[in-house]
Amino acid sequence: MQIFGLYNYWIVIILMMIGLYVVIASGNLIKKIVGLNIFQTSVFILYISIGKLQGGTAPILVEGVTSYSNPLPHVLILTAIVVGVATTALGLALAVRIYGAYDSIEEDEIQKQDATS
Amino acid sequence: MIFALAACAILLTMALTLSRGILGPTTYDRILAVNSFGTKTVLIIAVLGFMTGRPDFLDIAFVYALINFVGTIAVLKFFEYGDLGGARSPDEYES
Amino acid sequence: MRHSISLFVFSFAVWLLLSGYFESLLLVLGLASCAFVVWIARRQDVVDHEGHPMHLRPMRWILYLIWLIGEIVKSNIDVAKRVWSPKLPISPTLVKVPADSDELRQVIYANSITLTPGTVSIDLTDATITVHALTREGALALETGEMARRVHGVGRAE
Amino acid sequence: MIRAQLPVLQVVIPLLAGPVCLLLHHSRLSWGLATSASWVALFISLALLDQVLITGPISYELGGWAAPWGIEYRIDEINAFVLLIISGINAITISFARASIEHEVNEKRGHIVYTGWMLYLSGLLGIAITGDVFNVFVFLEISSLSSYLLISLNRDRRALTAAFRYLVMGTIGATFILIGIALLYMMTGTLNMADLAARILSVSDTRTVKIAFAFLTAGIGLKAAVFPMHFWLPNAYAYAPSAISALFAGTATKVAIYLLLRFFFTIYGVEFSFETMKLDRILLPLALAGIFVASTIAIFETDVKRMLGYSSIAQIGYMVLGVSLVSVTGVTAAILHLFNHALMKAALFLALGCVFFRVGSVTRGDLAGLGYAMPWTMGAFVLGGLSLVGIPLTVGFISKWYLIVAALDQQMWWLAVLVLISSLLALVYVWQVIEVAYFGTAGDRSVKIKEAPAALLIPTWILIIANIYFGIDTSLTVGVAGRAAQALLGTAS
Amino acid sequence: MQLLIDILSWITILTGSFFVITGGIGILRLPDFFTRLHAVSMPDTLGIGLIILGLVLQAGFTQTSAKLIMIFLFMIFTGPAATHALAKTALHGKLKPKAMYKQDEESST
Amino acid sequence: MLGLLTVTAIAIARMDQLFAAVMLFGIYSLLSAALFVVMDAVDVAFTEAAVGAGIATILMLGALALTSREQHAVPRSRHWIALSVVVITGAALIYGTLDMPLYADPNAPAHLHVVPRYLQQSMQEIGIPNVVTSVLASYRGYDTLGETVVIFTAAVGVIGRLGIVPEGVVESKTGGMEHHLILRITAKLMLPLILLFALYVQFHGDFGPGGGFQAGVIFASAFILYGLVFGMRSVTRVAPSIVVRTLAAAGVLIYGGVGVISLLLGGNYLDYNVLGDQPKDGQHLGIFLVEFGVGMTVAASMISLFYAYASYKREE
Repeated sequence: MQIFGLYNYWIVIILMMIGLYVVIASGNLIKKIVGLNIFQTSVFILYISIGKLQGGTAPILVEGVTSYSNPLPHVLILTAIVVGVATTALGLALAVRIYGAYDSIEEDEIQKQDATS
Repeated sequence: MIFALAACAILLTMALTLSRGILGPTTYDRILAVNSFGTKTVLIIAVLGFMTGRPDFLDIAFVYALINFVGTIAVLKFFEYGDLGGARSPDEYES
Repeated sequence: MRHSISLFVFSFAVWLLLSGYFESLLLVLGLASCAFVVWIARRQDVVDHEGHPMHLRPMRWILYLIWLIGEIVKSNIDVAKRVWSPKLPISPTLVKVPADSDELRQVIYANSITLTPGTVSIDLTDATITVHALTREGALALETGEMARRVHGVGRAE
Repeated sequence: MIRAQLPVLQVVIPLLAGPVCLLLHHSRLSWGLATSASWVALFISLALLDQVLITGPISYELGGWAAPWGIEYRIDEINAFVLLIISGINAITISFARASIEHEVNEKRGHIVYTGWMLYLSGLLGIAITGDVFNVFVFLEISSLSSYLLISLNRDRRALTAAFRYLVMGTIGATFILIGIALLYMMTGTLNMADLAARILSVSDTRTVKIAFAFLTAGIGLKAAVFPMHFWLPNAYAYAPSAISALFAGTATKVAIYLLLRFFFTIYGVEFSFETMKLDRILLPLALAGIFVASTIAIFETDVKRMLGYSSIAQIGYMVLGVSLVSVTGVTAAILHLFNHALMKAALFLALGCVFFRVGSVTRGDLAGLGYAMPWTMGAFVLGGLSLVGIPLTVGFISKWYLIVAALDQQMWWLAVLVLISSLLALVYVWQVIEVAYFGTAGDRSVKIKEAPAALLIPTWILIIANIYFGIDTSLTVGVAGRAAQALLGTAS
Repeated sequence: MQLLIDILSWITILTGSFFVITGGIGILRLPDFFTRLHAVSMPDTLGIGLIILGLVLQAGFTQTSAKLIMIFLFMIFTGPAATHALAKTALHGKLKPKAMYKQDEESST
Repeated sequence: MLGLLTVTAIAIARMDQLFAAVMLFGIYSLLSAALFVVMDAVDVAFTEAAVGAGIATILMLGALALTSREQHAVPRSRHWIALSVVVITGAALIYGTLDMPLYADPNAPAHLHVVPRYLQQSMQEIGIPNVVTSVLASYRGYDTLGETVVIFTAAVGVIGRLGIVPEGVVESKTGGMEHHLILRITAKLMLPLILLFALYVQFHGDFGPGGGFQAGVIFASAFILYGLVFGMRSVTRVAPSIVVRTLAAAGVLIYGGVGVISLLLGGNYLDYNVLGDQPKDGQHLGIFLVEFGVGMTVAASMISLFYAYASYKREE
């Protein structure tokens, strides 16, 4: 039972780590941003998992329901999603500009160009 | 019960669609897969709403349908013109 | 102007359906929203006979839809059979069918073709629709032009 | 009445000045607005510090909701002090900024710089002032996003890659913090710092809380550029526009260090951080390694801005070193160094900004002969450099002094020696610049270099004078830092 | 009466699910892009239609049903448009349907 | 569903074609949003659908369109570095889970402290059924102000980096897809509906999932659709970029201004109780205004993000 109760979290952790792997390993700037998004989305899932309550329903009050899931993580994640998309937008804009300046969005090529210039 | 069954069916289909999305082989196949996947998501949200006994959250399904449409158009635009706004003229389009 | 008023009424009906609350505040907000939507829609230039087709004849529409649903069910079953059958008996075929001159009717026609499984309209230029059919039979059925006739009946302008 | 509202005004004034700057759509006008907002913020932070010193910690309930339910602003000695550092450095650098930014950033984007600047300022102030961990995250992101923008606005294309790398690292750091907050919330059910500190005691031996600690430390450490998580910093500083480099050097990492202090001491408590987690045994070697490695790299760096960037990493090492000693004197030294380092680094970067304004480059070779061409600028640089090395009568000396005293208190005389040796390294890299500036041959410069305009020199010299003033009259800084350290360690009466 | 409605909705939902799965199988089995389009149109029409019909039967004459029907209409309008646009783009993107050479019986690629 | 997520994530990690990776990310986002519904987070699902699957994917496509589409293979050395970092962090996290309360355990501390008050008293204190909205806009309204500022910052940043649509000189030819008959007519039919839906979401955040943020995104998506189909010139005619930018700033100012007004009326910052005669009325009014500000900023910021990406031209 112990194992089963934590299983959910473990999968989420694996997802987060895949995202992190993509961020670190990938030399392509846009791929890095995609990785960041996966990483962040998985953290969101972690939060929402915290908020889930056995037998609870969505925290919109109606007559006759007494058990609601925890609304606080939802609020936090709403904010975090916005932060995520803001970072994505800015990061991609930078990537586009980098492509304009270097004609490449591969990290190794950019470093090469910086070294020679 | 019946909802759970339907949800399972949809999930299965999602898995099938996903594998098409991963396999490709052409990009159009992938777009098709994503579009179809979006449709399934709309359905599963609707069904899940009934399954959990709070069917009044259909607005979410609506948003999915909408985003699916807009997203697909964006992708197609990207493919046909190579960008989103049309800063470049569509070469040799009306052949 | 006619289109705008009709769009406004239509919007408000949709609002009521969506909202389900009949408090005065929300009704006022609803009216304001609808007015705002109409204003933007007019700015966007989408309020015309294409964007807001109010000249189609409702009875014909319903008859057409019923007929179309029948077609859809039939072809769904047909395609489903083919997909499940181990030999995958398909014979993809391309045909070009002529469409009406009216652009709105072209769209209805093309969409109806796409809605029917087994046939997908893949191009629409110069009032000619290129159709990709899963089977030869499907292509032939389309070429008889029954659907085109019915669409024509629906979309006749006043 | 207004006095009671000061805590929120501290953050909200720059926060709302940002959008207005964008609306003004005019470089000079928005600079004027931003500068006034900055000075107002400085006065508010002075008033707050004064109030805290008299009445003790202030709590302000946002939205009128009581603390763990609503968000609380909580100001005690330490963050009042940090607020003062941020708003002080900011007010001076933004006064410097107009001429420098006009010179370095595309004119059409002038108002965007100040919009970003104001948002950055409010983000930092928001982090420093808040008593709610999630609010920290939100304002951290405001400041980070605007700092990515500010760095990338430089014309140099390397600024883009520097900003991008900072963005990736910063986001990873922020996400780590987010994970840490999630785990803490999971175990305690609250986000308020004071409430967390109280509730964490009962669950402090769970593995989840320990891992949360690790993630928070790593995430904030990344933001603070604690060695070995410093890779983003030198380029980010080097390729930002000059005024912005000075701003960052004086503020960005300071806030992150403050956050570390907050988490180590206020939320987790000394016992957990240093006895259960044995944090000092990790921090001490890291700090030393950071000081020596970064100083050594700085010696070999020819781009003076990058050199100062590496120097910052070394200086952050001193702060961490102070923290890792876990004594009132040690923490006092760390907090003092927050203030002092902000003063000297900002001054140095401003002096470099003057150089860049006239010369257009800050590689070491290009500084040749500037000691005579730009006497005031280089004079400022020399004094700032001496402060960096830690010569008596400068602020740099004061913080090193306390650090050495703290080390000796714990019978770690070898540590004191190491600190002295590291100062020699600093002397080497500062001397290299001075040598070139005063004794190097000017080469074949076609244009005669003039002294920088007064609009740039005055803010620079204000900082230099502050460097010396606070190096002589230490009553204010040491007094506040000491009280803050006592409060953090819980030894206050 | 309630039982009748239940049974009816069960049947519709099950049939709908069947079509949805068929679509999924089809999208995997069919040999090329253009034929796969047909597979997608099955769940897009009858699949959705039947499942939503079943749900409407469950919900009765309520606002929920109204919303369900609106979703259905929205998808019925946008679905073919998106499919058509996709096919058109593919055609212009020099993807040739195998159908040009009729009776091309390759197994799935 | 988690299994599907994992498969998708791995596929993204292995995919060298950037375009495919972005498409798969769209799927990933849709899936996680569906998961949020399962976990009762309807508001979050709403947002994730609109933002992750919608806006983020569109932005990624926009960036791809302006850069290259292929990715270099990951060098072996980096692969190992990344793998070791990931394994260490992952192991640490899994170690950390061992003392966690079980999934959905009703006795977890998170459910026992702080939150009960929201669930039990928000109806009396604030008077709207959607607790998420209560917490978002009132109890933790200040965070939401921060959130609005974040998105505003991003918009400023992207405008600052990619430049702004030069008024009137957008593109040479049509730039849209108007000749695409079916799309044009479908878009014309749908646009008013989408706009109306956005406004509905805006004003019904008190009762159901939704609110200013979601509404803003949907509203923006209507303009994005319009821009995609009818071209940049048309969309900038309907909503000139200077207007959009002004609205983005104005939204933040509305939000902040509500706080300032409550200060002037003698309350704390963002204390809505003082806005009305009755605390509840004040809360209603405050939340309404604040959500309005959020919606405005978000919609305007998203539209200007789209403008920036769609009209960016490389400086030669």
